Amino acid sequence: MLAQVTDLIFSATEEDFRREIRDWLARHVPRDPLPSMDTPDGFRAHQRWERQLYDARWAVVSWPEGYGGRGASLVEWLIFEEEYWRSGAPGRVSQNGIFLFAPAVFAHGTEEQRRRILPPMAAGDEIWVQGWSEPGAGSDLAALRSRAVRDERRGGWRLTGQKTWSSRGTYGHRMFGLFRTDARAERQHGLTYFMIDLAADGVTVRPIRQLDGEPGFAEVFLEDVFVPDTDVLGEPGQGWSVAMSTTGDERGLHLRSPGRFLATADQLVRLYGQVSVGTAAGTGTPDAYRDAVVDAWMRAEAYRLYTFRTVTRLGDGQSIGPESSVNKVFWSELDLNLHATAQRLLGPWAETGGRWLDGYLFSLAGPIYAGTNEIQRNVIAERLLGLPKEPKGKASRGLGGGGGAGG
Amino acid sequence: MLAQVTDLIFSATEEDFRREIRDWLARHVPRDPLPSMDTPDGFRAHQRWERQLYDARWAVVSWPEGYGGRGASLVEWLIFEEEYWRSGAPGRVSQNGIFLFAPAVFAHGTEEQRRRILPPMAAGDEIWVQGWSEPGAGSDLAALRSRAVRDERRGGWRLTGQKTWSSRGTYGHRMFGLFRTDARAERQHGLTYFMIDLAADGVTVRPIRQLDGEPGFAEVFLEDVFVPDTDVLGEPGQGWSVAMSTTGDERGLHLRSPGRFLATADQLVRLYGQVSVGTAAGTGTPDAYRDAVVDAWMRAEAYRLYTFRTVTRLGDGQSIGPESSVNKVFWSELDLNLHATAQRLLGPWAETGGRWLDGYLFSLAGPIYAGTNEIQRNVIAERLLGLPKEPKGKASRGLGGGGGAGG
Amino acid sequence: MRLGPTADEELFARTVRALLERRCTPRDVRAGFARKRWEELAETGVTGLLVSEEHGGLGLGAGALVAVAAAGGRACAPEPVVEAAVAAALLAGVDADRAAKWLRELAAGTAVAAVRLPVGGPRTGGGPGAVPVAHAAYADLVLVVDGHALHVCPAADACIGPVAGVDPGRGLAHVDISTLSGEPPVALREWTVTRAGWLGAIGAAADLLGAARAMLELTVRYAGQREQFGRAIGSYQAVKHLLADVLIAVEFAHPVVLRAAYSFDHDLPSAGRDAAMAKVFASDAADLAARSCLQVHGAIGYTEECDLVLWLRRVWALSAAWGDAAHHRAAVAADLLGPAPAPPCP
Amino acid sequence: MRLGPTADEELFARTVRALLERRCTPRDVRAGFARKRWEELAETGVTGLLVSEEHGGLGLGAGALVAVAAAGGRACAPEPVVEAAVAAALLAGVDADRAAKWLRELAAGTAVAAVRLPVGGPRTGGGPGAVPVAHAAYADLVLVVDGHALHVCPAADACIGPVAGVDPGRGLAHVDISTLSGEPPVALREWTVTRAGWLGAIGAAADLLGAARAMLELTVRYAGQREQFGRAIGSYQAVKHLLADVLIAVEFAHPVVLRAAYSFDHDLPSAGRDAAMAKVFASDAADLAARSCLQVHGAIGYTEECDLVLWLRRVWALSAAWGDAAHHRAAVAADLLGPAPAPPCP
Repeated sequence: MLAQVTDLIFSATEEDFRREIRDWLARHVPRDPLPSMDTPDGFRAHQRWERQLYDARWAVVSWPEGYGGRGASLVEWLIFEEEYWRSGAPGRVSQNGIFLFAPAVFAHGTEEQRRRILPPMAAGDEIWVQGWSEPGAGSDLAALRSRAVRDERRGGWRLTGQKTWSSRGTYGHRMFGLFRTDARAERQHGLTYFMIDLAADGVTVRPIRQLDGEPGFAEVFLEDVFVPDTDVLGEPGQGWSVAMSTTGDERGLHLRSPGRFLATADQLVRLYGQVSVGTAAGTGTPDAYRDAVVDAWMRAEAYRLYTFRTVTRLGDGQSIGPESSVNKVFWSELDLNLHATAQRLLGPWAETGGRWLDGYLFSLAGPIYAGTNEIQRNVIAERLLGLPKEPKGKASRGLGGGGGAGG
Repeated sequence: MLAQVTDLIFSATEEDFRREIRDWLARHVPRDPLPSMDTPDGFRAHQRWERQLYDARWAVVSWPEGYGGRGASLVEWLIFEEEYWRSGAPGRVSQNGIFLFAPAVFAHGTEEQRRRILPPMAAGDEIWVQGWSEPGAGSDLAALRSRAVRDERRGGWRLTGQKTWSSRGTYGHRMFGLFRTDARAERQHGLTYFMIDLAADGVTVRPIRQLDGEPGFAEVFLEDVFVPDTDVLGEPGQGWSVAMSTTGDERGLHLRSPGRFLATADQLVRLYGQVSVGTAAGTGTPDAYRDAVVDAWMRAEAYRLYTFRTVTRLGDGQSIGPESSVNKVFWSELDLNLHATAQRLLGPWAETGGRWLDGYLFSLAGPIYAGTNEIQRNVIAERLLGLPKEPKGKASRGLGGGGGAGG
Repeated sequence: MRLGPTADEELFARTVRALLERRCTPRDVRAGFARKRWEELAETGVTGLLVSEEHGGLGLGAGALVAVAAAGGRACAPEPVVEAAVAAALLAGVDADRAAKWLRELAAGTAVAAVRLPVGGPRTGGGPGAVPVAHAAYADLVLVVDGHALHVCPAADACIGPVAGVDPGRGLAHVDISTLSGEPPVALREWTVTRAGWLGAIGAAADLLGAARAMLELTVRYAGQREQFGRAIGSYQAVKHLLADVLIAVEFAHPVVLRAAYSFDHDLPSAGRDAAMAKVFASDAADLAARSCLQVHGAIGYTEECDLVLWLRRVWALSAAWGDAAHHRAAVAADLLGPAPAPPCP
Repeated sequence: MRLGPTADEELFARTVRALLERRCTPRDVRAGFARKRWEELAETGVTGLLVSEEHGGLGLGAGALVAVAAAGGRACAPEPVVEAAVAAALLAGVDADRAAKWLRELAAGTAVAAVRLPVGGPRTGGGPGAVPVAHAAYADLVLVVDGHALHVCPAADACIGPVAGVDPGRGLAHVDISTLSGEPPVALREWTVTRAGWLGAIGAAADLLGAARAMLELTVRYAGQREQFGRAIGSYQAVKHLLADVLIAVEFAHPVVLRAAYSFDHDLPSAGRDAAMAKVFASDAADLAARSCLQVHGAIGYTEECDLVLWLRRVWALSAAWGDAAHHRAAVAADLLGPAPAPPCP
């Protein structure tokens, strides 16, 4: 009478896909980790790795074939991610481009722009940098003040202002971001979405050293920088809605696939195995970490299942709106939880560095960037639960700091 | 060169005091627990116990001798409380009177009022009920609307309105509370502090059944109830400042002595001992509760030490202001934590009732009454840390619900 | 790959929800178990969900139970829907006429079953004797599993003594099988007992999530209306964030419960671990919901008069029943990390 | 009964605080350990706090260390004040001229000591070899305790290799005692080693609370200035409650640390448990402070340019050093509840 609730079995095609990527990764993933992508050498090494992925058509599996992808389904993309991170492959130096910016190019770009922009992005030849936050506009992105004035003669715009928390800004090539093109408009009105060559006249990049000591992000100063009309994405004045499709993606399914957390959770379980050997042979200290490890692992599993549920809903024709805030809070706390648990397991060794410490420092940014978790909880309460806004419309959202310090 | 930081040793006098109360309790505490004080029989049994305490001058040790106390120091009071709760003695049916109301009578009452009111309160002959909250005024106490109009002819006031969450209201004798005597004044202005005989004409008491099924609090309806001038505490119109001395005490040191939590913590450790016997002999389930038990116990210890620190500061001539909010949040979460841990230890037995379940249900009210913990955190942030208020002055405090469901 | 209810499932769940919305209002919940409602549930097929079609049931699995139990939790229905499914699973392992009789009665709604399994029970304390059995106070049949022995106890023959509990709707009772005359117990395979425990955990998990959603809805409504300091308390960030965290917990627990049902119905090797995970997430989410919703309600939530109390009591009882979060977390840990380490033996 | 600093104590702490406010600004902290500052600290008596008066020290105890270490944590001073105290406690157990020489040098501020105790170490992992020693990179003397043997290693003789760590101010280094020629190790009483560990835990606890208060102050200031959505972020309830919880944690940890010092100085039977409790509360409070203060700062807190980062790094390192919260919680549990239960031995 009733059909099955669920079918967690992957199809034969999907299993073939999994085998293919797994085999390829087994043969190509560098044995030794690459240096940090926020060092000059590491940046180039990561670019070369992206090129390798691209040449084998693994760089952007979910993109159409014409742009270097495989037209993979969402499920296949999840499989790709699971295998990619499980294999210990390098982080994606191109991620701000391919995950944050490309969706907007697909949705709002002209065919000429797509042809020109997407393949070099996917190949890692051009690394894109986001230009959202400004010193006075972090979580409150609509408060941004960088502006662009029309240059009719040259057929373009002249941009002036300052962007900050631009990940990969130190070594990257091009930046996407919002600028105010209508000086009389306020907040989210009168903004335009631009692409900027960071080598252009008038651009100054000031690296910002992060917690880990590397310049993972930068401030970008623009002084009368010319941008031609061909590098405007969407209609002038419509930048906010173009950008929202991007941030929706940033907070949602794409940037944070479960694969990454599943791989970390498995590594945590392995770490626990190494550590508990010491415990059993040692002084008989009670195993205070057992619950913490199993909880972190279960949360990674739950995130995977939640993603399966989301993919199913998308397949049923539903769309994802403010639900992406639920997602963002969960994965960012999960990531922090996984790494904090590892740090606790490492005890006095934790401070001596290595990839767990690097991961921990990175995970601390999760509840801050792409909209702080405080703001996400406001969105959940107001838009999903329907709780009333705070009295002043303008003041309806919470904690500031700088959003936009993306990966 | 330097004197000692601390001296945690009690003096010989204090040790004598401890021995005296311990001996008395050992001889007098009823072997079987009394029935709930929110049942008619239990109420009377608790009154009789208070009489016994009073006759032996243990009811109100910190009061002056002339009113039935022993003029005990703060340290002696702490010792009394430790011994009292450790002995398993009954809960205090008179607590809203002796802890919440009496401090205001000492501070603002006339000598006639003190002589008339305090001894029968301490003896348990007259049980006092608080009349703070109203249906529209819980956390936001200043929103209260019950009013009193002048009756010059009879020399008093006529009170009309409704009070709610009045603990012991079902069986208690007299109520203290605030009423609006200046109809033109708003919020905390124009209020007067009254004492009301619950047997007077025009008073209707409607018991409210609580979670545990017993009428632990009541609604009190007043319809043109006469109260003579002799039952006004402090000056008419000054009720707010009179009441604040009371709520300061409620949230502060007096109501929640560490003794109560220390006794519960020790019981929790004993419960763990019983339960872990089953575990060790049983299926080898990992001991997930060990950390929870030791954490709860340590928090009770920390509360004791924090109280010692407070007493030391008071002895050094400092006063306690918004610090009492730190106290309130800590003890209410500690109490909940102690009982929730016990419930977890009891597992499938937890639902079958008994004193741990009763204690758990009671502890759930801790973060709500006497000012919700959300409001306390606002106070801590604004008054101790100096963070800015919310833009609208009126809206500077948080979560509502009904405050005032005291003990 | 798909994880979610099918159209048929949705339809069934909607039917049960609609029935309970009509026939199981808060006033009805306060009145406790109702045989009339049990019969109406039987008409929709709920009481025979896992009874084979041969015996008049629907012959479905844990997936269907999840949909129905969530509706029961949402309505706070006192009727033992999960117990009926577990009873069917136990009786299906019994090769005897009396099993067939009870299966038919369960499906027809002419009998109510209560069940005691040795689940969640390494811990002792709380007094002597065994844990009371939920719903036994009004059951026609009590199934008591003792080791591998199944005692099939008609209420008429067993010594059943009602016991007070935090949730009056649970119909707790002590069942003394030592006084039982009548037929001897039936030997069950260990596998049958183990799977019955998983089924109970999955059903209880779904029930808890239904209850958590109901509490959240009630509380959002209250927070939108109740004013303090001149504005609705739901407009304060502290309240918003408390309730947002409840929604997050419930949303993430839901797919975990769906997956456990799938693994159970398909006999996957991970079925036991998945059932344990479901109960961990559902118990934790429901406990958080109970705690936060009471806090937002304030004193009113602490009274008999407020409907919230119905769900609070259900959750307090059910989050520990069928093994609490710690019990099931330990089961996942044993599977994932191996047995807990011990100090070296002397 | 009194629990709190005396007037003398307050005065001493104020002196050290004033010195560090002048000589240990965030810019100074960024420059790392400074021998000049060490000498200035020596003039106030800080470096010889636990050195006997006979050797030129103040002959004080854990109570004084608590006051001084808190000032060090508040200023984020890189100098090894706690290590100096622990070194004095270890060397006091050694009956030899070379101990006296080093004690005098410590008190005079002409020597800096680093210490490695077998504390907090049942867990392995994180790579081969022993944990690097904090402050060894610039110490004149490294004391390495191995079982009951104390290796007194002048930096000139030992093989010391600096190691990168999360907090550059900590001066981590590997110390290889296998290459050590010179004098043989000294046998210590177990009691001396045990007490040295307690003293380190208490000192680190006080330091962590000082650091937590400093972070809280920084963050309150930032939250009062930084505006988003047209108002200071510190006016939002979410921010207020995060920081209120930090204050609560710090306020309650403080008396626990004071008590531990008292128990230590008076050799109370509970001294070990009290020291463990102090480190549990202080590590947890400081970890919470680090987490919440970073969250309130947002991205700016994530950069080298923001002073917050100095304290974040100190706390990340120090909350795990001298035994982390879990290690000490287990110690309290063993004392309070007896040894952890184990499955029956075969």
